[in-house]
Amino acid sequence: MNNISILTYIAGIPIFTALFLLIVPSNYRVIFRAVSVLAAFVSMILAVGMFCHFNQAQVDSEGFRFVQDVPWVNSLGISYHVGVDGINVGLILMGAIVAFAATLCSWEIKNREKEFYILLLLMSGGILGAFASLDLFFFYFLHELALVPTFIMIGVWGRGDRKNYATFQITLYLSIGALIALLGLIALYLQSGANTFDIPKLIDVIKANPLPVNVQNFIFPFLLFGFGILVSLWPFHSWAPLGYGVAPAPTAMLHSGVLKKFGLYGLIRLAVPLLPQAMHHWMMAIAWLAIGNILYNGWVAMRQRDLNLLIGNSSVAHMGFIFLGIASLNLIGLSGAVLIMVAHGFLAALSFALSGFIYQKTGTLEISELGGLCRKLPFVGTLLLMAAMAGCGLPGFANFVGEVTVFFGVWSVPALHFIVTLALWGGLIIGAVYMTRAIRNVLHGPLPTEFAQISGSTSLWRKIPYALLLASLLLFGCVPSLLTDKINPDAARLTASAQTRKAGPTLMAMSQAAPLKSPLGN
Amino acid sequence: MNSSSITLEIWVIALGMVLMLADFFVAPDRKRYLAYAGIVALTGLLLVSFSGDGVCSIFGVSFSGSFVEDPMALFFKRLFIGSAILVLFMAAEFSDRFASGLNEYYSLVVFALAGMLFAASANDFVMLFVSIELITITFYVLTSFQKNRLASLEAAVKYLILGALASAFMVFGIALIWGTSGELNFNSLAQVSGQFVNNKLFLAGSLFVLVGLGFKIAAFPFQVWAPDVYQGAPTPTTAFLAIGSKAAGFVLLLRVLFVAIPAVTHHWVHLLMALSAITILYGNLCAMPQRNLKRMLGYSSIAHAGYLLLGVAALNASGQAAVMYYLSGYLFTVTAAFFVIALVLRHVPDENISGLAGLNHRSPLLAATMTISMVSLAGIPPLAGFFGKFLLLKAIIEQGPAHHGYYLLAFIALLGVIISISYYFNVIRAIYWSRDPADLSPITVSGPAKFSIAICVAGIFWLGLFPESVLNFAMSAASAIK
Amino acid sequence: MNVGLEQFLTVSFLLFALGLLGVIMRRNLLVIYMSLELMLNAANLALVSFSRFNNKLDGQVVVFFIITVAAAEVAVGLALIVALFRKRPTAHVEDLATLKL
Amino acid sequence: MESLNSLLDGTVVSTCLFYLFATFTLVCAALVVANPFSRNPVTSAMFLVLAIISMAGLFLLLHAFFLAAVQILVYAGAVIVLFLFVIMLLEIKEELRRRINLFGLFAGILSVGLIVRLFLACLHQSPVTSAANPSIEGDTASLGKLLFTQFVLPFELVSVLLLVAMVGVIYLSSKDSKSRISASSSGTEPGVGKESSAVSQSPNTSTAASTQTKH
Repeated sequence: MNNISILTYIAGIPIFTALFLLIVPSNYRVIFRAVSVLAAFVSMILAVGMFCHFNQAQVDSEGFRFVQDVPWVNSLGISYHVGVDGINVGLILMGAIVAFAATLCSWEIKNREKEFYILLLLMSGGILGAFASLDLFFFYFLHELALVPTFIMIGVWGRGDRKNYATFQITLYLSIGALIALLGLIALYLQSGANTFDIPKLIDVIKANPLPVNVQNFIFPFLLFGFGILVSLWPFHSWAPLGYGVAPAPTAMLHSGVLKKFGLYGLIRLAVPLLPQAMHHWMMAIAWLAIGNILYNGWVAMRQRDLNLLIGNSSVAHMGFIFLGIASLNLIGLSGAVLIMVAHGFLAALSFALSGFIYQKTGTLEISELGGLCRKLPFVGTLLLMAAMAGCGLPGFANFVGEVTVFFGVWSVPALHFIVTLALWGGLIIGAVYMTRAIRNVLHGPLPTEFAQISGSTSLWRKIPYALLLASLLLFGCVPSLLTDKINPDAARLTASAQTRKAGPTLMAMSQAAPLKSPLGN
Repeated sequence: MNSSSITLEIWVIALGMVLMLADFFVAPDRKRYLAYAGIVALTGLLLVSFSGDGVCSIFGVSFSGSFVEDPMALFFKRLFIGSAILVLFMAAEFSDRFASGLNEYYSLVVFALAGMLFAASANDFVMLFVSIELITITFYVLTSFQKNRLASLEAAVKYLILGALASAFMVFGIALIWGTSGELNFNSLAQVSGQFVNNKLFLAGSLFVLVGLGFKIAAFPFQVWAPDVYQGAPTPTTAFLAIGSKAAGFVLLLRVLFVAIPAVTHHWVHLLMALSAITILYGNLCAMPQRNLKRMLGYSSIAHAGYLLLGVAALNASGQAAVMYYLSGYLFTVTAAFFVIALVLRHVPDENISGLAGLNHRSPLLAATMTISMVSLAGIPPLAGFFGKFLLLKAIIEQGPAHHGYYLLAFIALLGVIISISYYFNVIRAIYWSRDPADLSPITVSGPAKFSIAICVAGIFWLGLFPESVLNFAMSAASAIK
Repeated sequence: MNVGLEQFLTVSFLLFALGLLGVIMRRNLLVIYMSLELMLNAANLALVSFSRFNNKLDGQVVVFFIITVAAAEVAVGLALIVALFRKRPTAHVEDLATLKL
Repeated sequence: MESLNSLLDGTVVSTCLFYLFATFTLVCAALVVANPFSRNPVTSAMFLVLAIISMAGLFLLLHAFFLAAVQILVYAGAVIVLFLFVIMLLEIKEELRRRINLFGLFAGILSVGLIVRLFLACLHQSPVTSAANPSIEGDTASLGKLLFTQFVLPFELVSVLLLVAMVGVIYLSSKDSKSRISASSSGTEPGVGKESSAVSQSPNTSTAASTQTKH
């Protein structure tokens, strides 16, 4: 039990490499580039190995594998406790892959590279650790460790004239969100009376004696809005497109792809099992806010003139599907939510990486100023086309699997039928409109004369991150069972714990409507 | 028993006298080494205080109940000795900026330390008054020690007037408390204080004592002196003021509120909550536009007093433990910050934040230290400041079910944290990303300075990453005063 | 009519208030300092009268300490004011304006 | 002593004396704070002496003989003399008639009035308890006994405090040579005065220290 878990290596290698880089002089460019890439690579390989070896049959009594539990502060019940189950195993894999891709994409950074690599490694290590953590305190602590570098990276390496405003807004929003969530977490810890920050133990304690409904309803908004702000839940989303618009590509990839999923993961990991009745109580509200995300941000995305803002808004819109999946509170919906989280991680990272590449080549992301790039940059153009197709939810990509699963899950809740219809229209029609428009304007049409000199010939080395991300999207899109097999048992456990203590006849009906196996599993 | 219980204090006072008399035997140009002698002696005392059956581990009261030795006193005594050691390191670096009287400066630091040690053990109002006055009067002199600098003198005079006003209030409060209850000793007062919850004169007296202590910790509305004095005083004095004097205020506040008049404290809980909220907001909002680094830290220290008051207003043992933990983290953090200021802004006339420009080229060590200290002050993991704030918030929310105002208080504290991130980040930005630094000459950092900076940084990380031992100590200290 | 504790305390309160008024209103450092002495003396009077009417001697010991501490404080304070005056010949609080935002 | 006691306890006489001393104290205190005829600090200091002396009279009425003597010795004898000395030394003239800050004045009077009102209300609402027959005598012997038994620790601490005050005063009033600091500190004017290093002050301080701790 107490030998060091592979998860500790996955999260620890980037963090300790970052500390090591502190002592490397800043003119040894090759060294710290190589070391950072190597660290991210090792971390990714370990994550892949971990994913392959994850086996539902070998979990411990609480349903986790690769567990390590070291007491940290006994008097408060804080311990360093990591482990994976079906919910976070995919997220960690996705996080490690995106972190590696982001590190590779960092070649675009030309000034103060040492600081950039240090912050990037801290960010990747922190968020991987947060996903692996099974202790409330470390869960929060490591996320915060990953969050702060984001602000600095956007503030220092951001591009465009709105840099300062965007930095200010993103710092303010995300700090507020994180701190509100912290309040909720502390309240949860205190109300459980268990004197432990250990999540599995907390779940056990609360299963034995559930929190009173009014207490649940009091704590839940803290978690919903705290995490919601972190995930750019409508109407608290305005930081996201703006921030991603100015952020350097690696930061945007890592944040929108991985870090942003923390809030959703927190809701699934904590709110569903610990506050089930409040979850039911707030179900409609979450669903409507999710519709806000899908429709409002889809509409805003249609009107964007800047490619990065468009991607940012569409990424916010995708969050709506995940919220919808969580709100359904049944097995299919929840599995679908986790699937989209993984798929969207790859997709967002790929999109931002590509837009970063285009910016690097052309110096602008104004859609009206671009055009005909497919001829000059065939590789990137193709990838962008595929990313757009994935974003519209075309079959063959992991997003399609996730979105369809979520729709099935939500459809099984009668109260949400209307919302599903809305979401379906929004997701499909609006997405298709803005994506095709962007593709047409950026990749096709006449090539502006100033871009005549652009050469698309990049070394194989630089194509790796894009290829890797696209390959992952296609892999999980064609073989979703890789993920669903792992997710289903744990999602079932979560929904079961939420269903057993539901209140009201409508919810009873819902549980009967929910089949126990995902239709897509196998 | 009586005299043996104050062995530590006697040694500290003796050290102060030795440092003063050493003037005879030490050549003027070697006087700065006296600081190192003082550091060695104080380190010895600190180690003695840790030795199991040493001088400080006999708990109990002595001197007819006016002196108490308990875990809380011990906790604060170690804190004070630690801060004095770091301040002496800083003073040795700062010595070329004093016109004369180096050994007097060192010995006054040690005498102020003696006052703090007695304050940590004060168990009646006479000891409280005398020890707090010893600290305050010593600080008047320490503040004005750069007596050729107008700002230093002005700061001292402002401190003097407001300090004397605060002690007048406190003395009157003591008179009213003693007059109505007839008790000076905290323990005997605790037994009768329950009868006086409705006695208006007694309440007024307790309020006046709070005014006096509020001045020491720079809580709103008694905070007016803090920015001026922080800015004007010599940097080692500012550092000592920021941690030593504030901690002394808090140890007395904890003793008075929770040992002497617990019943009345419950009566004032709304007042404490309001004070804490306003102090946090005031300190943080005023710190934002500041250009002078020391003045900015002065306002931020007001804000930190507000955070610490959260732990007091929580009225529970975990709040008190959080206060102690936070103070120990604050010790390393704020000393590190002032150390960097003392070393870097040596030739910059107005000590502005812009003076830090290009620090990462001039001295990466100092740049990293300042960054770590600012990040810790802002309360970002994994440093000491984060865990301290976490404990304070936890203590506040623990009381939430009893009184919903605590949730509001927690919100305000969070708002303060968010505001504070902006101005701490400003400092970091000035260090790494300012446009065209005027001065890029490398800064050489002497060996002892490196050593003490290393202690501070190690302390910040240690308290952030391995809080267990200090937290346990703080908890046992907090349970001792119940 | 006999003179009791209330009368003495009233005198003490009024004295305290007068001192406070002086601190707030006057602008001369030395006069402010004198007003502060008045406030301390008000506390002394309260302590002595409580001591007399409650038959406890502790209060008078406290007064002894207050007087001693006040004397020390006055010495330091006046030395400070003199040092400041040497730098800038003014005893006005409003002239203490070096330390401003 | 006997005759003094009988004089103080005579009801009519003591009542008259109380009102006399109390009125005198308050009037003098008011003249310290706000003298309509003079804004000269010397006048304030002189009225402070009178207020202190009449307060010593109140102490006598309260049978605090030792404190009455200390009050006159320390305050009238030392503190006020120090004040006058400083005023003369600095040649502080009348307080300049500056524009009176009406708001400040109003706020000051209002807040002070509120505090007095609050106090009197407190006094009215919770009457103070006093022993049936006040019999305590504040004579030197009993005070001394208390001082050296129960309060011996603060007493010793006060000696440290006096030492600190002395060191501080000597340091602050010593004149420095124009030294290297002028370059490194802001707002520095060229140091005035001749060579008189602080080194020579130390013998004084140390002897003073030893006398203080012994005393």
